[in-house]
Amino acid sequence: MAGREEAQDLFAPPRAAEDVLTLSFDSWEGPLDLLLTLARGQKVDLKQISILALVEQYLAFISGAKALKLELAADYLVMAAWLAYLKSALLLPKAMQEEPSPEELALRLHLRLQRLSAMRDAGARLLGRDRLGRDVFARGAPEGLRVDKKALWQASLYDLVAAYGQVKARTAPVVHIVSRRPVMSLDEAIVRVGRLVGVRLDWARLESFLPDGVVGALGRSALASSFVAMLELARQGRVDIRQEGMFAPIFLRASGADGVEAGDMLEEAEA
Amino acid sequence: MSMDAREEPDDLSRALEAALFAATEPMSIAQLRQILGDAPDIAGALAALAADYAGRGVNLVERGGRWHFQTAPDMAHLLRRDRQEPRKLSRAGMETLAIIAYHEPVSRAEIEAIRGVQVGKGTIDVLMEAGWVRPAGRREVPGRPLIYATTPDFLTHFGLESRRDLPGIDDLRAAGLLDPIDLAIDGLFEREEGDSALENEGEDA
Amino acid sequence: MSMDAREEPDDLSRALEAALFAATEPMSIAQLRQILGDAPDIAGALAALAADYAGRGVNLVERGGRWHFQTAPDMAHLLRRDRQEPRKLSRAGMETLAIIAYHEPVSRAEIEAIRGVQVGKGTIDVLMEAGWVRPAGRREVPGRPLIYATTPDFLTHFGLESRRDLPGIDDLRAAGLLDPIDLAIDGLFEREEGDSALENEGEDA
Repeated sequence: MAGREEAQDLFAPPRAAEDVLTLSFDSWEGPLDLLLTLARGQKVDLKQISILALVEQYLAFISGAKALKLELAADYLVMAAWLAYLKSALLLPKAMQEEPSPEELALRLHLRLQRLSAMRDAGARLLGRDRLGRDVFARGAPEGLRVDKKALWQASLYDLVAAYGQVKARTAPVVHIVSRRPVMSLDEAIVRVGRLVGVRLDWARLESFLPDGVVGALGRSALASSFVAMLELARQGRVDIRQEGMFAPIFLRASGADGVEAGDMLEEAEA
Repeated sequence: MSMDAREEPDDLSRALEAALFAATEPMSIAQLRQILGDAPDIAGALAALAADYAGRGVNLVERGGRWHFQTAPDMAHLLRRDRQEPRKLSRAGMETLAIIAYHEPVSRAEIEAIRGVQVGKGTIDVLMEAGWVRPAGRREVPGRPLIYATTPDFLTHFGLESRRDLPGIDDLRAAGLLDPIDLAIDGLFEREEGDSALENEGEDA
Repeated sequence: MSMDAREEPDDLSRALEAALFAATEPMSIAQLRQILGDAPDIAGALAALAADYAGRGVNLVERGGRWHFQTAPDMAHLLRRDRQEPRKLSRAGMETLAIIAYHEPVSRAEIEAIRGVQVGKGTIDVLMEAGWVRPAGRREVPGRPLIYATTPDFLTHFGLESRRDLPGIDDLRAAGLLDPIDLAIDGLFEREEGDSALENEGEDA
């Protein structure tokens, strides 16, 4: 087989011919897999393999692989470096060993190999079972079970009556009647402010033009209407308006009543 | 008890059983022979197997020279069954039912007039499926529309002795179910409506 | 018996037989109860039925709490012939499936730790596509990795009554090969301190 010869070329035999692994890197699922293959080559129970021998085998194998595809081999080289470290640590006298001890590291490697091996065997045993659709078969043409769902309609008397109430409420003829609210109309206000301002000589507060005793909604309406009436009268040139500042009281008087206006202007100039 | 004491099946009958069970369509004896090889008496073994299964929940039957397993006919009710699922009536369904109950017999056009909304065909169908509404003849007007009324099941389901037990307009209002739109309306119409309802009730009783 | 007088004593077994033959999927006892109604002892009847079919060409088996009929394993040679072999699993797929099944639930990182190599994207996908593996939530550790477990279909396909039937799982567990590696090492060191277990093991074999 051509592939076999090629592989032998790639991995020049490091030792006796019968030990040679004649597979390319593509054949392994990573360095652990390669280690496991080598370990199984020791032909003893995995529990009893010699880690030291395994390390040497692995390192010899890697060094024998002359033409490593680097991107593929990186993992293998990392493992080789680690194994080389492990080997030197194992050979050191006990007193010079560091934590974790090389024995523990070896044990870890041991366990990892055992676990991978166990899972590989388990997978093979699993796939070898009597599998449905390969070895045993389900019914070829089952009739199938059919459940026809039937609605069980539910409603309470309350739902029924409430629904009728809603229909009635919705379809009853709707008549909107807006109740009369107490207001003072603008026309009223214009007449009233215009009349009152005529009989007063000096500045007077807007509020003093409202009818006596109006409070609440009517009071607000009267104030608003009187305010607009004042603006309208000012526009017609019938009243003058004065306010000292924002939100300050507003004063008004009949237009051109006397000279107070000039005095005001004088005050402002002095200020 | 004869069923439990079935004889140990021989290899041919086991093979037939497996082949027919796994087959996706009924099998002729020729087809079975292809699978089983040259068995001496496939026809005889099939007959024996069919007899063996005769009293069971699954039977081996021959149809036009081809054999297959099928579930026993008297088990059909198990394999295809109705399951009742509780479902709430939609609002349209509820309103339509209420209108039929209060005004029966009514035509669909009348229901729509009262609801102020169109009534889909499905709505009345659902009420009939539920068993609460039935067609109650036709109205003798142009077009002869179907008219609908409630059923005895309707009364049973809603716990009513008769339709008279349905709360009247006044009861609805007292319960706040008329959902007043504007208090002013009540003020204007309360007395008038109340009077007429009282009169009607008096006449009914 | 508490059963209805009209019914034959074996009606439950016939009904189970019919339902399981007709079903397209393995059925749990809960599902069977939905079909059969409140039968007194479905579990017992299933066991009896399974015993009744034990020697036949078709067997009743339980897989992960679900029951189905299937052909007897020794009939495989007759039935396999014109059927497509299910897609062959790669070695990576096989190992990954075994790791998930024996360690479930496991994260991808844990699978990679055992295999010593990255798990290709397609590997778990293929197992999920086959319906044997499902995501089973996330592990509450930094990164919240997805964890994977097997499905009921996995048990059905591989003919396992439950995960306890996984080949050799008890031995593997006893040997500590299913523990996280740190735990396993702690265990070994404890033993070693006691009686230098490693050497003894070597001598034993």
